[in-house]
This record gives sequence, C-alpha cells and structure tokens, in this order.
Amino acid sequence: MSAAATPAIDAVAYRARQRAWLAENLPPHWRADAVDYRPPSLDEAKAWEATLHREGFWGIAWPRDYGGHGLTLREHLISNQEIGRLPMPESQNSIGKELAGPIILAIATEEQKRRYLPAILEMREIWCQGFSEPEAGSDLAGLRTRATRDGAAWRINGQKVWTSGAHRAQRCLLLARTGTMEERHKGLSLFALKLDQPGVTVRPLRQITGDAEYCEVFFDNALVEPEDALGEPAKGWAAAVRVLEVERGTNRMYRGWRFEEQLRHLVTTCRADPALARLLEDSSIRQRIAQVQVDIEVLKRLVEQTVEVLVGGGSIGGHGSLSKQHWSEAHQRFAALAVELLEQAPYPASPEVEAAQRRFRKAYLQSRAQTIYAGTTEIQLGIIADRILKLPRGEAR
Amino acid sequence: MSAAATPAIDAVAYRARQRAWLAENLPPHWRADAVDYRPPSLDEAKAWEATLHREGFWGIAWPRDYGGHGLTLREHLISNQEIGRLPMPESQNSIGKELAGPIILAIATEEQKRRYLPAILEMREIWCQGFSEPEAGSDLAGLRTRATRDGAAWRINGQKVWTSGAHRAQRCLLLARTGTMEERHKGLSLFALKLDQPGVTVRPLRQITGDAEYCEVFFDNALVEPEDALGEPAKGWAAAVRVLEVERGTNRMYRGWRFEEQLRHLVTTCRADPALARLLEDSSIRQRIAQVQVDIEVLKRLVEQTVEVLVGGGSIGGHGSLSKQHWSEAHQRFAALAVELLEQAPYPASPEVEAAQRRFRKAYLQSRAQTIYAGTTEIQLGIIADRILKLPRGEAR
Amino acid sequence: MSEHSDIAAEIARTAQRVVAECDGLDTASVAARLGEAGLLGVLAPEAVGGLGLPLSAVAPVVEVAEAGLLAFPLVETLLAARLLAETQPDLAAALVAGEAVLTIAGAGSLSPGVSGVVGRAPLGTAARWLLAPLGEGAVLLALDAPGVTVAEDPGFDLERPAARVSVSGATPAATIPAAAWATLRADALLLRAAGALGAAGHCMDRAIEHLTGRRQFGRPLVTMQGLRFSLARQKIALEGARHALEHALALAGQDPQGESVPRLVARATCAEAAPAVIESAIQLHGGMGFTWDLGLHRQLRRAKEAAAALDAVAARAALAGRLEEAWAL
Amino acid sequence: MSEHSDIAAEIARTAQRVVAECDGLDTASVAARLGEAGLLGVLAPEAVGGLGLPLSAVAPVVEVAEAGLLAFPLVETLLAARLLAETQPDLAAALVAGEAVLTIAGAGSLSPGVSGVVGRAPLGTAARWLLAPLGEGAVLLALDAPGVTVAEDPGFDLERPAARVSVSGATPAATIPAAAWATLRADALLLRAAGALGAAGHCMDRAIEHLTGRRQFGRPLVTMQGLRFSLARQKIALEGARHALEHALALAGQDPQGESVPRLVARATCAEAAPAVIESAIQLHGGMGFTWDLGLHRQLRRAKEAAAALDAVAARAALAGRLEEAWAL
Repeated sequence: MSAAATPAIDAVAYRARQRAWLAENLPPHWRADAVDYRPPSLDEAKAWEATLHREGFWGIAWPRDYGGHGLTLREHLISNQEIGRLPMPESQNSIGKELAGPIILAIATEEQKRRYLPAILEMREIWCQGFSEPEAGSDLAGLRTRATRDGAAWRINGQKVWTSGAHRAQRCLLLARTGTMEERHKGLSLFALKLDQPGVTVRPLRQITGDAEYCEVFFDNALVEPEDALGEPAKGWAAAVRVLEVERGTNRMYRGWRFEEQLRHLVTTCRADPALARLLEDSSIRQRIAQVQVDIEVLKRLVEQTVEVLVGGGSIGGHGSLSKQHWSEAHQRFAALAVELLEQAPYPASPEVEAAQRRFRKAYLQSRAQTIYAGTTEIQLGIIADRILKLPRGEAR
Repeated sequence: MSAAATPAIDAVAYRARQRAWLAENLPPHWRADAVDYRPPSLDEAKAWEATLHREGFWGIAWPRDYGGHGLTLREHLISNQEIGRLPMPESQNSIGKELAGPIILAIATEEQKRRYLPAILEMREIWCQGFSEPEAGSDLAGLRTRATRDGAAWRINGQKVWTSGAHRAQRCLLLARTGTMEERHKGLSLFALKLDQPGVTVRPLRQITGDAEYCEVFFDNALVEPEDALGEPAKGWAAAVRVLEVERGTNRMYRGWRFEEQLRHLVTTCRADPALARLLEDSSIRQRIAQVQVDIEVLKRLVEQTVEVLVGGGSIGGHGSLSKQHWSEAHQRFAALAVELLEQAPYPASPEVEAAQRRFRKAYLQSRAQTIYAGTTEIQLGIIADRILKLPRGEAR
Repeated sequence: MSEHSDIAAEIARTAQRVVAECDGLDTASVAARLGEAGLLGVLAPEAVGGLGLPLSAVAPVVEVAEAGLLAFPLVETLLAARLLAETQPDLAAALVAGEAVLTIAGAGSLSPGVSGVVGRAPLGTAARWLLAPLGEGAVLLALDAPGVTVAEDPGFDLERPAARVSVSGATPAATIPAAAWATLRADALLLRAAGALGAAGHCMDRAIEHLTGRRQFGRPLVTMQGLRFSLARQKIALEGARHALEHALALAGQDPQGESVPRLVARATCAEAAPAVIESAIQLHGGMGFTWDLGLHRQLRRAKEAAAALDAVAARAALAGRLEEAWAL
Repeated sequence: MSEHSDIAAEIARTAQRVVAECDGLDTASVAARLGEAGLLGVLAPEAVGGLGLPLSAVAPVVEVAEAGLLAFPLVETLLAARLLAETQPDLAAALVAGEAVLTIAGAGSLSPGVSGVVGRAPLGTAARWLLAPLGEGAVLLALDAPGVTVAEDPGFDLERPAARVSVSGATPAATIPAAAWATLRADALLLRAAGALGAAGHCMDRAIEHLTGRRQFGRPLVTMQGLRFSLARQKIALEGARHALEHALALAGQDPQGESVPRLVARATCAEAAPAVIESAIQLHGGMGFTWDLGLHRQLRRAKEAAAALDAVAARAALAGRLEEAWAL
C-alpha cells in the first residue's frame, strides 16, 4: 500500500515538472556537494524560497485562499522527494511552513489565516518556535513563561531556549502560561508574538558546528495584541500537541531522499579517488554502505506510509516518532561512516574529496543534534512506549 | 599491571604441569569439539571432578585444612586458563565450589567448614543455590520462603526456582526469611539444607536447549538441623551479598579462555571446509571474527584485573558485573555468528561441520540464558549504575 | 487493491481461528483442516480451486501460522500449488484441498542424473511430495518413489523437523524450469520474512503482557524506563521491517527473479529484526524466558532458520552491487 | 613496577594542576609551563633532562591533557624527545625543557628528494620543528628552513589547528630510521588512545553531574532507569577499553613495531569506545549538549581524530591475520 506503489499518471507529470524546474533553477554553487559550495545569504535564501513557493514547492497542500496550491499531501511528498534528491539549501522558514502554518490552519480565525499564511509562504514573515525553556527541557508541562492580561492584550515575561532561527524571525509561535503551574499543560496558551519590539531580546547560541542557528529569547513585558492570540486561551497545549503529532510525521518530508543524496555524494566521491575506490571494494565497507541504503529505504517507506494514512483521513498517532527516531540514529551512523571513509583519502586530497570532507565533518557534528532536537531520543522512545505500544504508565516512567 | 604481564618462574612451571596433565587425562570423546562428542554420565563426571581436585584443579585457594591446596587466586586463574583452553565438561558442582564454598569459608563455624568443604571438593556433596523465588525474581528483598524455629532446629516452607542442579544435589544453600517481610533483606538467613528428606520436592525445569539443568524446589515443613544453620540468623543476606560480589568477578574464571577455545573451534572448522574457508577470506566476516577476539581479550583483562585486585587485598566492588555483562553479551554475539557461518556450509556437510553445527546451535540457545541467570542484564546494569558509577538512586530507579 | 484488502483481512481472521484448531493434530489432519478452510489455495489459480490472489494477500496467513507455531509446510504448499497449477493440475488441486502434503528441500542440490542428497525439507518424513533443486531449476519427486530415501535431519525447528532426502537415479514427476523456480524461491523468502515478523510481533506482545502483570522492586516491571526503551527500540525495528516487507510484497509481481532493491531491503531488515525482537522478548521474561515451557524459543528457532535463509549479509552484498549500477558515473 | 606507579601517580597529579594553568596561554608559554613542571621529559632519558620512564607512566598525563583540552602537541613532544635524545641531544633537551615546539605530520609522506606535501600537523603554524614521514622512516625539518612552507589546514581539532607543510628540496636536520619511526608511531597510537579515553571519562563525569543536578517530570534525571542503563553501558565499554589499553601499555616495550595482539586490541577498543562515550555524554545533556559553549564537542572532535588514527577497522583486519597465523592447522 505504499505511495510509490500506485503512481497516478498526473503524479508522473507533476514529478517531471518539479524535477525539471529545480534542475534548471538551482544555482550550482548552492549545492552542498559543489567543490565551490557557498550557501546563499539570508536575502538570497528568502528570494529563492519565495520563488520556490510560486513555482509550487511550498504551501502545496494549503488552501488557495491563503496562498497555498490546494493540492494534497501526495503532491507535497512528490515535491519533497525532488527537493531531497538535490543538495539544496535548507528552508529558512521551516517553522513557519511546517509548524506554525499547520497550527494556524487548525485553530486560527479566518482573519488570522489570511494575515499570517501568505506572509509565511512569501517569506515576508519568518517564524520561530517558542516552546522549550531552560528549566523545562522536554517536559513542556513545566513551562514558566507567563502571559498576563493587559486589557484585551497580553504581556509576556519569561525566557525561551533552543528557539531555532529566532535571530532572523519576525514572529514567534509562543507557548506561554495563562493559568497556574499546577494546571501543568492545561494552563498554556498559544500566541503569534511579534519579535521586533522593545520587550524582546534574542541571543543566538552557537552550536556544536559553529553556526548560530538556535537562540535564547527573553521576554520582558513584551506585548501581544489581541489579534495575535491563537485559538482559545488555555487550549494552546492541546492544539499544539495535535499538530505536533502530525508534524513529527510530516515535517522535512524530504529527509529520506536528502539522506540518499548524501550517500550518493559520498559514494561517487570515493569512487572518483583511486585509494577510496579500493575501499569501496572491501566487503566490510560494502556491508555498511548497503546498511545505510537499507536505513534510507525504510525511512522512505515510513514517510510514504504516513502520507497514505493522512491522505486517507486516518490518524498517525505516535508514528511520527518512528520515522524521527529511525532517521536521526541512522543518519548519525551514516555521518560517522562518511567521516571515517573520507579520512582515509591520501594526503593531500583532491578538491572534490576535501569538499566532501568539509561537508561530512559538519554533517557528523550536526547529526549529534538530530537525536536531541524536535524531541530527544528519550522523548521519542517514551512516545513509542506510551502511544504506539500503549504500555501502562503506572506510577512512574 | 595485568597478571599476564608478570609471570613468575613457578607460575610457568605450574601452568606447564596443569596443561600436561589435562592433555594426558581428558577423555577425547568428552571434548565438545569432538565429532564423536559424548558428555560424561553424572557418575563419570563426579569421578572426573574428584580426580581434578586431587590433581590440583579445584580448591586451589582454599586452606589445606579443608581439603584445599592452600595456594592463591593467581594459581586458580592459571588452572582456569588451562581448563578454559580445552572444551571440557562443565563442573557438576560449581555452586558448591564457587558459591557455597566461599560463603562457608566466610561465615561458617570451624566444625561446619571441616564437614562441608572436603565433601564438596571430593564430590560427595553437590550443592545447589536456593535464592530466587517465583514471585521475587531478581528482587531478593521480596523472598517469601520462611524458616521457623522448631526447638533448636528450623522448619522450612516455601518454594525456590531456577535452582541449578537441584536434581543431582545433596545440599541446598538456602536463603529463607526468619524475620518479617517488612524487614526486607534484613530478615533473611542462610541454611545448608539437606535435600534428601521428605519435606523437599525437586521438579526439574526443561530449558530452552531441552536440557533440564534448572529446577523448582518445594519445601513443606522441611527440616534444618541446628548444625546446618549458616552464620548468625538475619545476617544471611549481608553475608551472601559480600560473597556474591566477589563471586560475580571470580566464578567460572575460565570463561574467557573457553570462549577463545570456541572461537578457535569455529575458525578451524570453517577453514577445513572449502566453501566456509572462502567465507573466512571475506573482510566483513574477518571484521566480525576479529571483534569476537577483541571481546575475548577484554574479558581476559577484566578477569586478570579482578584477580590482581583480590590478591592485593583490594575490594572489587561491583566490578564483577562488568565482566559478567561483557561476557554474556559478547558470547551471545559470538554464538549467533557461529550459527550464521556454519549454516552456510554446503549440504550435506562434513561430520566435522555437522558436529560444530550441533555444538553452536546449542550454544546459541544456551547463550540466551546468559544475560538472564546470575543476575539479568537489567540487574547488572543497575549494579554498575549504583555501585561503580555511584549514581544517586533518588526516589526510584 | 481495496477489494483484495478486504479478502485478505477475512483470510487472516480465518487463519487465526484455524491455526489454533490445528494444534496437536497430525500432519494429514492439519492439511485437511487448512484445505477445508481454503487457506492453502490463496495463491493458486481458480482452475485448481484457489483464489488467485497476489502474494501480499497470503502474508497475513503466514504471519499467523508462525506466531501460532503451525506444524505444516505452509509456505511450501502455497507456492507449490501456484507453481504446479498449470503442469500438474491434479496435484495442485490436491495441495489446495489439503489432500496431499508437499515439502521443499532448503539445502543441497541434485545432480542431472536426479541423484544426490538434499536436506532441510520441513516435515519431510510426513510428506508425500518433494521439490528439490536441480541445476538452475528443480524437480518434483514422489517421496515413495524408487531410489528415494527419507531420514530425519534435525535443525532448530521442533514442530517441523527437517528431513534429509537421498536420491539415486529417481524419475521425477515433473521438471520445474529455472525462471519459475527462481520466482518460487524469491517469493518463499518474502513469505518466510512475513512469518518471522508475525512470530516476532506475537513474542513482543507476550513480553508486554508479562511485564504488565509482574511487579518487582515495588512496581509493575512495565513502568521501568529501561524496559520501555528496550521495547520501543524493538518496535522501531519491527515497524521498519514491516514497512520494507509490505513494499516488497506489493511490488513482488514486478520482479519475479527476486533481485529488486525492495526485496533485498525486506530480506535484510526482516532477517535482523525478527530474531532480535524474539531474543529481546525472551530476555524480558527473565528467568521464565529460558524455560522450555514458556515456548518462545520455538518461535526463535523458526525465526533463526528463516533469517538464515533470508541471509542479511548476502542481501546487503547484492544491494551494494545495485548501488554501484545505479550510481555509476 | 610499584616505584614507577608512585611516580606515575605524582606525575598525574602535577599534570592535573598544570594543564588547568595552561588554559588560554600561547603555545610557547604552554611549552614553558609544561617543561618547567617536568611533564615533557617523562619518556626521554636522564641525559637530556628526562625521567626515562616507560610508556605506561606518561599515559595519565595525556589523559589529563585531553580531558582538559590542552592546546599543545603533547604526544608528539614526549615521543620526539625520546626519539631524538641520542642523535639530537640539544633539541631533545630543548623539547624536555619546553624551549622548543615540535609537531609531527599525521598525513602524507615526503619523496626521497625531501619534497612533497604533508599535513595534519597539530599546531604546525606555532611550531619550529616538524617530523615528517619519508619512505619507511622520517625526516626532521626546521619549519623556517628554505623550501618549507606552512599553512593552516583545519580539521576537527579546534585547540590545535592542523597545518599543511609543503616542502621543496629542503635539507633535513636529521633522518629517522625505519625501526625508530615505527616505534614512535606505534607508541603515539597508544598515547592517543589514552588521551581519548581520558577525554571520554571526563565527558561521562560531566554528563553524570548534569543529570544529577537536573529535574524533569518531577524527579532528578539521573534516577531514570533508561539513562542509568545508558551510562552503565558506556562504563562497560570504557572500562573494557581501559583494561585493554593498560595491558598494551604494560607490554609496549616487548613489541616496538606495534603489531602485537595487545596493541591491536587496544586500538580497536579505544577507537570505538571513546567517541561513543563522548557522543553519549552530549546526548545526555539534552539541548545543552549541542551548544558550542558546553564544550564537550571539543573533546569529541579530538577523540574523533584520535579514532581515525587508531583505525579500528584496520586494527581488526590485522588481528584477523594474526588469528590465522596463531590457529594455522
């Protein structure tokens, strides 16, 4: 029953169009496998993503009324497969497009949808996600950032952390406490906070790779206008959880195909170097490379299955945790293998090998974060135990 | 500082003597690597073990007063290395020699030592261990088998399980409750119960391999005479724990060398078969075989280190759990690899290959028990967390 | 597809019931019961009394059979009935009806003179018919034919003890061409993979049940995080293998030779996941785990034999070769 | 041995203090501080101001240095001072005193005309001297000699950025014969293994500290069984590697060529255990784990470079060959 098993005729044409457009339009030096790789500036990236949206690569399954293309998750999957096949820049607004957008579609007012959603797709507003806090970590029931009434508006005080992209964002999808600590996650509400205001301080956190992709965000009496409160107060958590469940299974849907692109880059680079090519003949290395491909194929199947269930109107329950966990650990093993192989190139290495060494050293370090962000390994295993295996929780976990 | 690094001259001679004696005296068809392998009967095994004791392979570090040879754990290690090098029958009285004996040495009266210990070494009394119970499993604090006073004697009521060798044993090293359940492990006492009496019923449990090595033992008002109570009442647990700690690091000390013998049997069998010999040329197989050897070398080092610490008068704390856990999992991986390789022999296989297939199929099934008995993986990891890493336990584990 | 899905679900329900009823029966009676329930003709065409359904429809039956330790050469019968439907319609019809017992040699090969020794034929001593490899194809032999001797040749599997068959210049009842034989072997691997996963899922369920009912250190074992994590990891492996297998089953018809990437991936994932999950289920039972009577070792024995046939190492080696072709510069 | 043990313990205590003091100093000052404390001459003979101790005595110093991210080519200096003591006593004495900085090329090889490109020389841009492979041996080069160019060539290690050295017909200050060079390389691997384990142990301690101090879901993280099991498994790997390494260090003098089983086992175990333990320590820090400021990535970067040099795959391949010899029929 996999999606790939039942290609419709128009799916073939759709895929061909997406593939042709990307082949023609992706600047060669933005490809992470290029010897002269140079990532786009923020402005270049914004313009590129806005173009991608116009050409039908973003907002695919969103309604046309809000700037979307009104298609289904099946076309979204096809586009993601084509995006994954090429070593393209990552989205600068994936929080807007893959987290805030779906939540807005689910719980916001008609006026809010028309205001927020096109701005996301057109890259006029980049969003970040204000969920985690220093003291709460993965345990969102312990959030302390408070939203208090100020007339019809709200005042925000507190601190968020691991806020991906906050330094380039205009809005924060903020989960804040409007009830008491004792209400735990029932006292939480969602807001679309404007970051460009005096009460907000954003401090980028340098990551293990040296990039500053994550931030701390401090709120000192920051203002949320009434029209930027999302959904009913104290229902924020429930709405977020519903969407997060789907999001775990659907965001960065291109990952399996990007993973395959990385493997292809590694193998073709090794094959072009005489010493590394000999390594590829070694059966212990072949076993490990084939296992990476096995991991990738399994990941593709998990993602395709998610799409089929959702397109069929079903619920994916905790199944997003299966693909997230499988991907994050398989990708760690792959990145370590890539570094291990490329380290064995004769010295000095060719420019192609050196470029690959740079790419995969960074990928290795970055991969350490992949079992931490968007729910650590421990959180995902807990979800699988609770939601999929439905193990009794008893008095403790 | 490893034991192997500082061979004394007499250690070399001692080893040579042990090796020569075994080479001359071990019946060839008792070797598990023999094509016509036939294990000894119980009577044959008893006679063989009694001879082994006389020749200096058992009771090595026990005092001469009690039938021992009055040497040190270093000589014990050397003998075990030589025992391990050959695929000999397992001891039928390892509970007596490696668990009951050390506890008796630690806590029994002089009269008891003279009565019990020579009988163990001379194979007149085989012992079994009555610790685990159906409802308590690894949690000995929950033991329910009761010992109640009957004049100066004791009456035992309850049930034990996983009692290795009870069907051939004359005595049971019994841990029974003389205090209340609320006292948990503080209310437990140790007894040297005679199995040949009306109040005792032994029911062998067939194991995964088809052998019946473990038993259930039921006590219905079974009698323990006053002279068979071991140590002070209600101190049983503490004594048992102290000895168990050492025992985890010292029992079956030959395991690393027996493990190596098994690997050698596998490799030489494969090498003698043309198709399997080709498999040994494959680098992915070579990697896995070498990893088994790495695991074996590490195991040897852990065991040698334990001996050095104990000979030096030190305490090994929870370190016995390191070697038990390392061995049990490494041996499982090895047994699975052995089955996997031997399955690939052309059909019909040679008698040598068929003999190895029989040996390692059984070893594979048996190995599943090795992460369960003598403390499950979960128990060992808990000990390492508590005793070696000294992690705070907090309100729960 | 959805019509087939409905039928497949109905078949699986039937299998669940019938497999339980077969417990303890002799081989002939098991065959009759399965045939009566229509379970042996799922793949065979209607002309011999079958349903003519695709491979994916019968996978759930094999899952249930392995979980329930069915003492019958089920995969062999299902595929032989399909294979022989055109050339040996009477035998195929008898197989579908459960009136004949057939097995397949899992090891060894006969020489062109229809002589030699083959083995690992499940329930060979109870069967009337044998398919045995010869060259690139195979031959169909009556096990009571002149020149054929059957002897027990025990391996891991307890319910279906394997037989060794010595053949000396026998006359085959039929000759199977290479292509048809390759398809049977490839499809047999996928069905054995399905069976191994079915057994693994069953064993995991039993481990969960055990942990849920048992208290230690003052609380139910199932609430302990280490054990939950272990189960969750097993579930990831099991679901990954299941999806890989479903994909391969769905595309099986497009690759009758058995060399496609989906088939190789299914072999590699199922061969590793199934025994690992069962081993873990045994571990989670603690001391009970390694008793004969708990019985999970029976599923483990069969899954280990399936894993040996699936041969993850060979599947990955072939996959590496496929990557080379796909990514040739 | 026990006299050496006492000295070794004293040296390790000194190292603990001095490494901390070196934080933030430039390379020359670090050299001076280490030399002053007597840490650079542990292996070198007394004739050049050293202690002439065996390899095992200096392993704890390297452990402390890696745990503390010492920004210095310590292993290189220790071994070069021993290597050069007889032929270049002045340079050896300067190395022991911390008055000269020497590094070793970790990759590439010069041609017989003393030309070519070598690289992965830690802190090459701050060093005065270089040992670079040539044929089976090596040459000693002054980095400011004519025909020698040094450029940065960054890898993983941040504290000791690697350099690429281009050489065109330079005149070596000395030539190192093959046997001495093989000993240096083999011993360097064991010391790097010691360093990687030292770093791993340090990172594990930090993870435990973090988990002990942090509460989630109503209790300290360190009380959660899944995390305890993870730490316990890391500890098994770490202790296994440590014992393998200690054995190899104790026997190092008996195998100057570096091909013995103990050396190969130490390489394989340390190469795998050290990065895995550090990766796990990062994981156990949750979100903080992948921040730059937590800093555990620095130990990870260095341990990954050590692991690449130790090359577990090559070590196991060599070990398989040794088994073949040992068990030849």
